[in-house]
Amino acid sequence: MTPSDEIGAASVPSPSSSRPSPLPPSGRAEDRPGEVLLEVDKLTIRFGGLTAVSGVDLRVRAGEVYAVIGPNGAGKTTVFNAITGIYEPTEGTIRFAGRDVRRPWKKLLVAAWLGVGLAVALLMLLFASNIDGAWTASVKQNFRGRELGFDPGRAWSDAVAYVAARPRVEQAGGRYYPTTHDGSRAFGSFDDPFPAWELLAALEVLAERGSEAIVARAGGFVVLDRDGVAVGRPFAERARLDELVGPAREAAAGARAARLTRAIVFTLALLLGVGGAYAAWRQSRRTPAWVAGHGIARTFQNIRLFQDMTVLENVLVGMDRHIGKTAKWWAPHRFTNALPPVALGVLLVGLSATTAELDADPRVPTALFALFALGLVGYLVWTALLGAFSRRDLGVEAEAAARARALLAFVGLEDRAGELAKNLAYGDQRRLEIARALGTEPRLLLLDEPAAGMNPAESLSLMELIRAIRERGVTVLLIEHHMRVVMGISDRISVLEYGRKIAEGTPEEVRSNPKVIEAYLGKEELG
Amino acid sequence: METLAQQLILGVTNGMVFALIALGYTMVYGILELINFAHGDLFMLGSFLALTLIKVFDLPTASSATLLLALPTIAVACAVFGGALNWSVDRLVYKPLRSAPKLAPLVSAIGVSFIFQNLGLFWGGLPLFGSAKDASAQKDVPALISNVNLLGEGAHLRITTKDLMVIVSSVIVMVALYVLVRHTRLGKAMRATAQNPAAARLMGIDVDRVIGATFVIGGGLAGIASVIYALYINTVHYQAGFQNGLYAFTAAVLGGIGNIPGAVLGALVIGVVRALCSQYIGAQWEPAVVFGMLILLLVFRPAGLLGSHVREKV
Amino acid sequence: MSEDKDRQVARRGPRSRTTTIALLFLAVVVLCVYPHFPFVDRLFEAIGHPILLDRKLVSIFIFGILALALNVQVGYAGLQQLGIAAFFGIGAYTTGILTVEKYPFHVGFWGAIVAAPVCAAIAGLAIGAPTLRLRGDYFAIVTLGFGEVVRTIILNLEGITDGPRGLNPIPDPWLPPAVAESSADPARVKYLALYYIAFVLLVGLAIVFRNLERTRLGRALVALREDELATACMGINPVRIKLVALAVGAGLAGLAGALYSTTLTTTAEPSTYDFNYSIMVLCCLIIGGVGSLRGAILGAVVLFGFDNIVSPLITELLQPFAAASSGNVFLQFNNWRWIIFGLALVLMMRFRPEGLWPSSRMKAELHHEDEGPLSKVGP
Amino acid sequence: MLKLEGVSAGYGAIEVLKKIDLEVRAGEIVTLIGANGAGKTTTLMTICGFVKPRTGRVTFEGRDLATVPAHEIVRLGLVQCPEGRKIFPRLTVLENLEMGAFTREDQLRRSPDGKGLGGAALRHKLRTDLERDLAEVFELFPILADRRGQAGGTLSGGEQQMLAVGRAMMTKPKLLLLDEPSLGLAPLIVKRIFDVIETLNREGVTVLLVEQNARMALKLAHRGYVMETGEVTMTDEASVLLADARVRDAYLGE
Repeated sequence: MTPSDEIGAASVPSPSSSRPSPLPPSGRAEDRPGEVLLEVDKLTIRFGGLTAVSGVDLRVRAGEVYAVIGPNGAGKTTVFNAITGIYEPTEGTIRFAGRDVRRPWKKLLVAAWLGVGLAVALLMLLFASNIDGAWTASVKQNFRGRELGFDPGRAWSDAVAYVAARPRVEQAGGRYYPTTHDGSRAFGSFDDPFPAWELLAALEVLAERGSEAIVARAGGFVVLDRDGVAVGRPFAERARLDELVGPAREAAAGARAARLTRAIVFTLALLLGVGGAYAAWRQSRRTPAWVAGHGIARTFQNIRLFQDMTVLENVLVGMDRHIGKTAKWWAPHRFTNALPPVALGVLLVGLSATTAELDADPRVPTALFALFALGLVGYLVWTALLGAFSRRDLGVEAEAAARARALLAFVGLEDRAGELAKNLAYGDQRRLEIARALGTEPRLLLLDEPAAGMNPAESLSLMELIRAIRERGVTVLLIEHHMRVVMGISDRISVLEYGRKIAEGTPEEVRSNPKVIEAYLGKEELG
Repeated sequence: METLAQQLILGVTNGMVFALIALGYTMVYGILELINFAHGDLFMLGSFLALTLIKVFDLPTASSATLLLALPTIAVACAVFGGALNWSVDRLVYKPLRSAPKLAPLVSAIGVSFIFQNLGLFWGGLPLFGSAKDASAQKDVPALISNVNLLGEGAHLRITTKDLMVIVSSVIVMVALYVLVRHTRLGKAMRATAQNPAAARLMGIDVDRVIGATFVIGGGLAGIASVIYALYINTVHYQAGFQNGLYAFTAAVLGGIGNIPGAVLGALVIGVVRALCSQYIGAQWEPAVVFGMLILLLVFRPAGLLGSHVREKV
Repeated sequence: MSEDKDRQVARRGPRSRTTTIALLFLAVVVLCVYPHFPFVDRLFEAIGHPILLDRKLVSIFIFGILALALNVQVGYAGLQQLGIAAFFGIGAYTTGILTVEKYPFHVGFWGAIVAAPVCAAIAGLAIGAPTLRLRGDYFAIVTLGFGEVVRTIILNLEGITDGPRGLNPIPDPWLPPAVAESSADPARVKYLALYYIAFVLLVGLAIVFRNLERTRLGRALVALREDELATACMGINPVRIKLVALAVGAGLAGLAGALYSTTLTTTAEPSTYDFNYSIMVLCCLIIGGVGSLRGAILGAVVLFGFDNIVSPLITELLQPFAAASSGNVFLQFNNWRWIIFGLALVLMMRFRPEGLWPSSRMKAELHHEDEGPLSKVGP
Repeated sequence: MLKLEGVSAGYGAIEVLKKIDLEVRAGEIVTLIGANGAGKTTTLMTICGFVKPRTGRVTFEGRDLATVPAHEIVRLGLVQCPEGRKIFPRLTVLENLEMGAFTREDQLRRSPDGKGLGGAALRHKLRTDLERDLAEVFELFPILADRRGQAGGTLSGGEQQMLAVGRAMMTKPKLLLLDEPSLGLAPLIVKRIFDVIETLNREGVTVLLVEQNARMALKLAHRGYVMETGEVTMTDEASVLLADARVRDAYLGE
């Protein structure tokens, strides 16, 4: 076995002290150095019974490199996860650039849950009141064929009556049959809908009040309430009235029970709907995407690149949000691009439609409307998807690609752009991950053990890179174990142990802090 | 009130049968994270075997003493059949896909499910069951266990010998399974494999054998369940595996998939909900109610009733 | 982008690329004129076994649209969706309710073709919004359950859906008179109209999706499939993207449902839209290649072609034997159908998991075996 | 004791190891250092039978491991303590450790001591052996004794690493393969783990150590191998390597 002469020389990338910073300015408001950028206050995170982080405070100032060190399992990555919105803190707040790192409450959203809740509740209400029956009562009963037409107003009131379990009158063959709300039982048949209808309603009122119905003669037979006030219209035959009272009262009681169930179902469903929507929203109040969109980017302890995408594509995914801002789907050029095909379609449809005899075919207006709608949908699809290939959009993409290449050059990967991420060497993957994070144009960059698995030479060039990043005006917060890296580049350091912060200060202060030495560093390592 | 109690009894009995099937789902999922869609159909094939054995040995005419001997024998035969079949399927179909993306074994399982269903159809076409034209028809299982009410014929509540048979035999099987998983070396190996197969292998555990054993046990449970089911419901149909498998799987998810007590709890819940639904809402709404409940539960408790939420390590 | 092109060329070689494009173009041209020159049908008629390919092509197109719809959800967004038939059914029944004579709406085919996707998409959003955060398998079960719920509801709301009878007759599409009067045979006009509508929709959707794959949305989708959390940390909202994919897929399935019911002139019985149907569509994707446009369409052609053309043909050819042995269950080809499907799936997964005609990207994603033994079996 | 001759191995189309030669003699601590991605972990995986060599031979105590399945290799006394602390998160510390003794029963049955023993006597012997070894582990890692009832997943990173080492000890290895035991640990704990490795070695366990922290590893080891992109590029006494200028440049950072 012959020792190679190239050890080190081959595997160590050339130091990049003379690396230019070719990136255009990020376009964000420049952070004033020294101003507190990230404020973590009494952060506590528990998983089940286990407290991973308890009462940690961090103040990261703009323009500095801040390191968090501590033994594994001390909760460092958990703090990162809380900052980037992956975990919801059990207690404590995280403020970034003066605002809470969570999606604000919005009136619109409150209205949206209520809407969702109401929709769920209505649906359940329909089911509880037999959606089939409601359909029959409102649509089927009120549609008597093309010639006789459909009365939407009547259908609506019938549907409401059905859901509210009010008695109904059905008609067949010119006669009227008052029935219970679900149509399960009819009471006699009448030439005139009113007496029977009102009788049932009256009985129901009485049943609800718990008062006696008295049948008395007053220019016909009527039902009187306890005070002797007539309810309903006079009724011609006494015998018929007597026959109706008992069953009708039963029906009324049934209707009352049905209404009660429906009210309960409705309320429960409303609660469920609002509750579900609230739960969903609560979960989504702090999402990684939202946090990333507000200027905090990160890398991961065990590199999470998009392995099957190229290096360039990885960075472009990072820049996605910003490409999106320049290439909004409603950008004017999309409209102009979509115009010719849509116009052509409308023209064709219009031509063919005008050849039809409009009066003769009642379906034509519907068809025209539908075609209009189709055109609209088609247009939206066109603008959203096809329009993306207009020359302008290609321009946007090309510009983005150029900026991505500049970023790659910044981390020293410019000649690997077309390579699949998984084929990169380990150290290069770390660099790519940093480039990808920089693509989101962050104000604060979180690096989770960037030097893990790097040899000393690679670590050195990483330190250079981190310095260069800071010079670009990006604040850096990092977790690291390599003391050489930490002590070499950090402005300030926090030490965590068992979820608590045990020390904070400049590298020198931390290095000589007896608590830190005892808990973490040990004595020899400092020599 | 009596109706309610009656439906609860019915629900628990039904739930017990589902629990046996659900255990097979949940054990395989616990170790491989594979939804073994073919499991329900394995159960169906088991019940065909049970029916075939009953017919071949002409049990309807046998004395009750013979029955007492024959039925456990059939149960064992079906368990062996189920275990062997499940094991072979794992060997032939799933094992080569251990390192493939998750969709591959899932789709394979669906494929095996189709094959099993078709085998069930062919099985039903055997001359033993009468005319081959009715291969797809439902097959009646002779009533071997009396349907006598144990509380006396006059009582309002009915608990029959059948119900008792179902509950007692299921509980015995479940206790046996619990002992196996908790207190044997195999059980220990199974738990270790479920938690971390790579580490288990480093401890000298033959992971492939443990997975094989899991399939055998799951298949065996399905085999026993199929006998109990055939004797309880008294019909066998080549599509029965799909519906029941779906309910059993739902039970496993409801309880927290991968969790053995969870599967039993989930199955009982589903059994009871089905029974109550058929009594109070209408039998035709059962699937809607059961799956609606499942969806709601998963929305509010994504890991199921007893499942623990696994946090992704970042 | 030239970068893109270079890579593709490197991967597949320029020759195969042009050949593919030429073949696709040829296929489109042939299909454009096929109803007027149904040469395959003539051929089989001459043999004495008519297969009515021209009629069945409409169904194949519809099935293809359905496969594309599922491809959006399963292939692009990586959702394990096992209930596509539910959205298909919702589309069909929306069409039924909005067009049949017995209900007062009468919006006609063109109205339905807008309304059905909208309804299906709303259903997709309703089921997706609360459940998208679930783990993959759990989402599979939720969609499976949703499919069963929808089927049960359709079946049991007899007052609305006419239960097992299905809603009918669904009227023919309104056509401009110039078109409608082009032939004396109204059935032929309808058939031609539906043929071209379905064909144009299929081709149009294929083009749209092909373009979509290259937009930044396409890129975000790839990233999402690879690592959801990392994608989220790039400021891309995974939930939103998945919801859009779910809604678009559901809407397209609804569109397919509208076309399907119009072709049949009935919504068909509710049990059409069951789990097996969902799985059939999933099979299309798997046979053709999950995430691959051309694969989805190819899968639809292969599967539907087998089921509706080859299988009846073989049955017919076997007729003499089957009749002789009076109902021997093994001799009826139809009884072998599920075994064949099952074996096809199992063998496919074993030997060609990426499908018959995969996209290069998906092929790479499905061959993740090269990662070392400890990474894939961890907890 | 362990010998790799011309071993190549890889995943899929990628060849990670290119004709590696490596030897570990009984009683040694041998360390394998090199940059990330050089193939160190793959080497261990190949030794353990997780990855099958494409060419070449791996022999352990003269026995070719090519046909021996991974779980059987453990029974031969060749145990790996993997990178990233693959412990059982929902088993308690005690159960985790007992899991390490999983193969003990089989080993005892096969060994001359256990040949004649009946069921009860065998179990008794197992129990006493187990308790003795547990006591030994707890002596080395007192913190584990305090946490014996706690689920493995709730331990801190350093404790998990100790648990993993302790678990590997419970298998009674002849040759212990350690994959980056210091990964992501506080310097203090790294030192503790290295002390334990030294103690174990003095008690007769041969150790093959894969380490990022080259300096500490080379200080501890008797011999070292340097790997680079799948090839062994240097091998020598540890002290010689420690003094070598190229090694210093590339891996020690001085």
